[in-house]
Amino acid sequence: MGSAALIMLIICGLAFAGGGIYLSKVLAKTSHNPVKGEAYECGIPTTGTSWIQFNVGYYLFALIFLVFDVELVFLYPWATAAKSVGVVALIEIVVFMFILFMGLLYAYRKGALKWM
Amino acid sequence: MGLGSYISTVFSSVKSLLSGMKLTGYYFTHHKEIVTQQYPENKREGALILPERFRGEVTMPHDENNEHRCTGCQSCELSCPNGSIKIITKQEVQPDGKKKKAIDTWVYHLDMCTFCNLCIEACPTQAIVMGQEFEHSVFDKKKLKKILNKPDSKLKAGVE
Amino acid sequence: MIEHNLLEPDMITEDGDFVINIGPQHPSTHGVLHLKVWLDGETVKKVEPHLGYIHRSIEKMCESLSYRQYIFSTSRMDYLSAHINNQACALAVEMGLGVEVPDRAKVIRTILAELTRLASHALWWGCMGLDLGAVTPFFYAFREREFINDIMEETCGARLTQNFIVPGGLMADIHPNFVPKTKELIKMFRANIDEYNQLLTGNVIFQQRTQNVGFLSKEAAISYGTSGPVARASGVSCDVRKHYPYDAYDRVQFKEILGTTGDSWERYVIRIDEMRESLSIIEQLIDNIPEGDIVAKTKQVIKLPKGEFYSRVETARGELGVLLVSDGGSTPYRVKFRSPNFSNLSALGHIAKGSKIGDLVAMMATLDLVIPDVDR
Amino acid sequence: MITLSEIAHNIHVKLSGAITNETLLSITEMAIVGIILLGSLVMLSFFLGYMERKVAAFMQIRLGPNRVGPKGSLQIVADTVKLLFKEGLTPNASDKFLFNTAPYIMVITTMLVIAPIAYSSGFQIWDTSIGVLYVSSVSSVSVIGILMAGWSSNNKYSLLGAMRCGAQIVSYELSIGLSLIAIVVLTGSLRMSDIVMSQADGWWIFKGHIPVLIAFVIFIIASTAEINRAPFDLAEAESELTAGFHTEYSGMKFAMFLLAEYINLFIVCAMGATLFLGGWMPLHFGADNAFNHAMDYIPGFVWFFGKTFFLIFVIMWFRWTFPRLRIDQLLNLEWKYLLPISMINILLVTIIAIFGWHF
Amino acid sequence: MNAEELKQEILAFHPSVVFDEGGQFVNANIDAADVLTLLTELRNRPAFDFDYMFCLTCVDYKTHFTMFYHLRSLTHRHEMVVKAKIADVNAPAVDTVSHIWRTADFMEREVYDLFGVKFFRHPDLRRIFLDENWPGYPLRKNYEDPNMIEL
Repeated sequence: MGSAALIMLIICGLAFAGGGIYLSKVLAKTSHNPVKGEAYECGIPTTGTSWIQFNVGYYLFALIFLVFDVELVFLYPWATAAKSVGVVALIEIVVFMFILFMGLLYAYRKGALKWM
Repeated sequence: MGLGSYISTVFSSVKSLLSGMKLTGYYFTHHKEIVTQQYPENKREGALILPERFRGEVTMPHDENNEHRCTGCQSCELSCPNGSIKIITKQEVQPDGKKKKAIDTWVYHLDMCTFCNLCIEACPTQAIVMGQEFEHSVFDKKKLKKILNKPDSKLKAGVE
Repeated sequence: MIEHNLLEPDMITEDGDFVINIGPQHPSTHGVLHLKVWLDGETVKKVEPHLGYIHRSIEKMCESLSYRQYIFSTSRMDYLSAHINNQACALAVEMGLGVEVPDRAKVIRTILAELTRLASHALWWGCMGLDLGAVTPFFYAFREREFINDIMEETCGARLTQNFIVPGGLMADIHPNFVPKTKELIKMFRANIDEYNQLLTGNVIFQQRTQNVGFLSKEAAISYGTSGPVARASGVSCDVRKHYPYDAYDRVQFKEILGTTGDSWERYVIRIDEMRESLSIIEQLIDNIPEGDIVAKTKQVIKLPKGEFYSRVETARGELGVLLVSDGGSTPYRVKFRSPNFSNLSALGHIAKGSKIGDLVAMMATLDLVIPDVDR
Repeated sequence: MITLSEIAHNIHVKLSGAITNETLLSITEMAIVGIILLGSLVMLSFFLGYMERKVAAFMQIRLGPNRVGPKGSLQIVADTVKLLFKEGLTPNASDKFLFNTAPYIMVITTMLVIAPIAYSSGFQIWDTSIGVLYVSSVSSVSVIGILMAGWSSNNKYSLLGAMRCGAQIVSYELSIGLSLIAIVVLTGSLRMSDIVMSQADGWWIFKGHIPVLIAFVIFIIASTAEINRAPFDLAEAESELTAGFHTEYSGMKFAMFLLAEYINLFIVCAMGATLFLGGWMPLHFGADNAFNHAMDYIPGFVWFFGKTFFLIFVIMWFRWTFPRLRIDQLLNLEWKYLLPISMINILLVTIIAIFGWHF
Repeated sequence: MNAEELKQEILAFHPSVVFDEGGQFVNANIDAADVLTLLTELRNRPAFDFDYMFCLTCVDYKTHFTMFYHLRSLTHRHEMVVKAKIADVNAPAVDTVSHIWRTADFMEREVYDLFGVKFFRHPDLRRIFLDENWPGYPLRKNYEDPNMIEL
């Protein structure tokens, strides 16, 4: 049932987006003009390409996220079992959260969370 | 940052956000405050009242005998900052045989007019007034060149 | 020799930098300002304004217009302070002629000028919200602005470019509805400034966005020749209405609001406070409009004596100066408009350095630029 | 009382009478579901578009669309038709493959997240046992679509927008995850229907004390950020980046982004309604009483959509009130406020859950 | 400082300055070659302290150009105008003051753009409004617009 539903949804999405875009292609009047293909930069021709080495600020967040997100995945199975396991689960999560929190604090102190 | 100030920051921030939402929420529920005017409809229904001084365009009133008050003195043409008025005059033979200057065409370039009211101020005979029309958009620019004196109109007697 | 070098050493810009053009067709430049911005990630390294997209050479045009006519071409400079621009031009001509404007005209001019300032500040407040991503303030601000425009329309005959001033006075007397409507406006506007504060000024996001960004020190504000709320936010006392009173400003009481830090927030707050001051000025004058003529007698063709005449007024954005150079003829020999926006804009490169791209937009909003006035 | 699950069941019975082949039957059913789903999604995004414009208008003391159709309700249809007739441009310098693929990714990921949402009792496309995890993982794929769109455009605004979006979405993912986990701890199941059933005697927001309330607030804030809506619309901040990551998109491709945005809005609100406000469960107070019986007469899907649209309205309310945050403040809010608070909040929720202190 | 004191003080260290009779402000006439030294003194001497330049412009008198510097002191609240005469009509040039008053940067660029007056040692002397290749300088009296259409 599950995989069939997913396949159905993917097909739905494909059909919808594809259909819409195709229909627009058929219906819309097209005209050719070299200016149309230019990138929009407020009416000024762009200087150079946009594909350049970019400030690392954005990526740092992605890296920290990766660490935290992996931890988050561990939390899901714990969460489902927490109620039945009882106090042990509480102790476990306190330890786990403490380590995570220290990690966050470390990142904060190191300035990784500071936007540059 | 102490824990106390941390918490108070959070609370005061939330409070300020909520007070803004209160205002938008008030307007969301109070529809009588709506200020939108329904433009073409309100004109049709007569709700769109323009003040009498509104400067829409230069017009030249003609009375029922098709007479206007323009003597062709060209004061307005001189006073116009943009040269949107051109007056073409002609010599007219009066009944007593004298020749007199009179207007042939009073050309008004609406596309150059800035509605500054200087021509009206300058006119010694009050021959032109500002009209209330404001829907001036046309598809052809040539239509914005208007001739204000009506065909075969005459100067009103007694206007000097 | 003291070098008044206020700029921190230029951040090094390299070939490989991320250069982005903000404007001329950009939602937040309010017209056709073109800023070339060098970016490092999100941080602005350098801003270079490119001007002239609506340069119309009004100064050259004025050389061929008579003294009556040239007043009206200036409505199109700072179109949000059209009435005040007209006032400045008329003052220069009156100064040259040595004409004394009747009291009634002076008071009405002043009231109209303050109404213009209110309308301009209201629009600025709306756009300020818009630039910071809050769309709703714009509509609230337009509610008041439209009301002022209605008053203007009734009396002057036009909503935006009023053209109500002639050398020596006014074109016509006020409309009978003018006084009651203005009183109504004062009441309504006072209440709505509280709404402004509730919606935007008190908002924590807004405060965070504007506080501690876009610093303009007092020295820099003076050196860059900024004026109006921009300079006053940095603590420069430069209100023309206070220091060189014209028309009826010498007979009203009002505060010149000065800031201290000169950041975006200060520039914002000062304009909000200025709205209240404008309301109080109008309140003082509206009941005391003297009776009398509305225009002093002048010749149909005005000729100014040879010389230079410099008049200045406080527009909504700062000091507007009109330098009339006359050679004795019926048209000005040379007209120079000292536009407040031009000088204020020149400071943008200084204050925007090192800020985020989002703050750049906020700074432009607090400078309250009107590009036609920059380009002229 | 007619319920949606009964209707679905009747269709199933009718179809099994007509088609005997098992595979064919399930394919036919899937096709029907797909068509209904597409139709309702389009209707939904139309409605949300209309709702947004009306809400905005009333908050801004104006009337909003009122020309096309009764009270302007067909305005959005007219706009779609207009977009349909617009030429879809592709910049010359762009990476054409990625540029054209991005709208598909956006739409497909959005479609996929729809699967486990429970609209009514027993009316669900896929009642998977990992429902919550599934939603939180699949919805994060949409960031790839945005990054693709922004990067491939070869436009500086788009690139900045996409990069901002990347940093923003991945950050807020954490808070969303943690606030979801708070509910999972209380119910002990990731399955959507279990979570709804666990709220039969009261919604979590009422019986979970303050920690759940905090989790709920964090969820609303973080999900507003997750779907790039104001005040967190930095990826498309129109006053800074003109249109951000979809600057170069036009016509139908642009419409796909718009559609995805609205459906995402629906999905996060549906999730919020399911987890915190009891999904399709009616409002119950205490044990057996008249009030509860009266509430039972309102069908489940009305409850579900009522709650969802209430949350949607709240998020729209945010948009039309607040100014936008700056990128560093946005990340500060997450890493300095939301994340630590929700981490501590998890501990509180655990204590409540383990000692059974909830109602 | 009132107008007379101002004149005396300036004459004390710069005897070549000629003052206009009457007028709204104190008008100091000086040759363009000496203007930088005068303006520097006006800015730096604490007695003058002209820290605010509120207007800088140029006028084309056909036989010569005149630079107008409108100065104000925010501390002493006095004002004056310095007029620098540029005799060379064909290649007008004057020293820049943009290092003294930052606002002069843009204003001088404007004058350069519209009058063609060159400013020595200006950090970034480019046209500000018009296109780099624009023929002529529009605010000069002898300028004729090649694109002018008589309406």
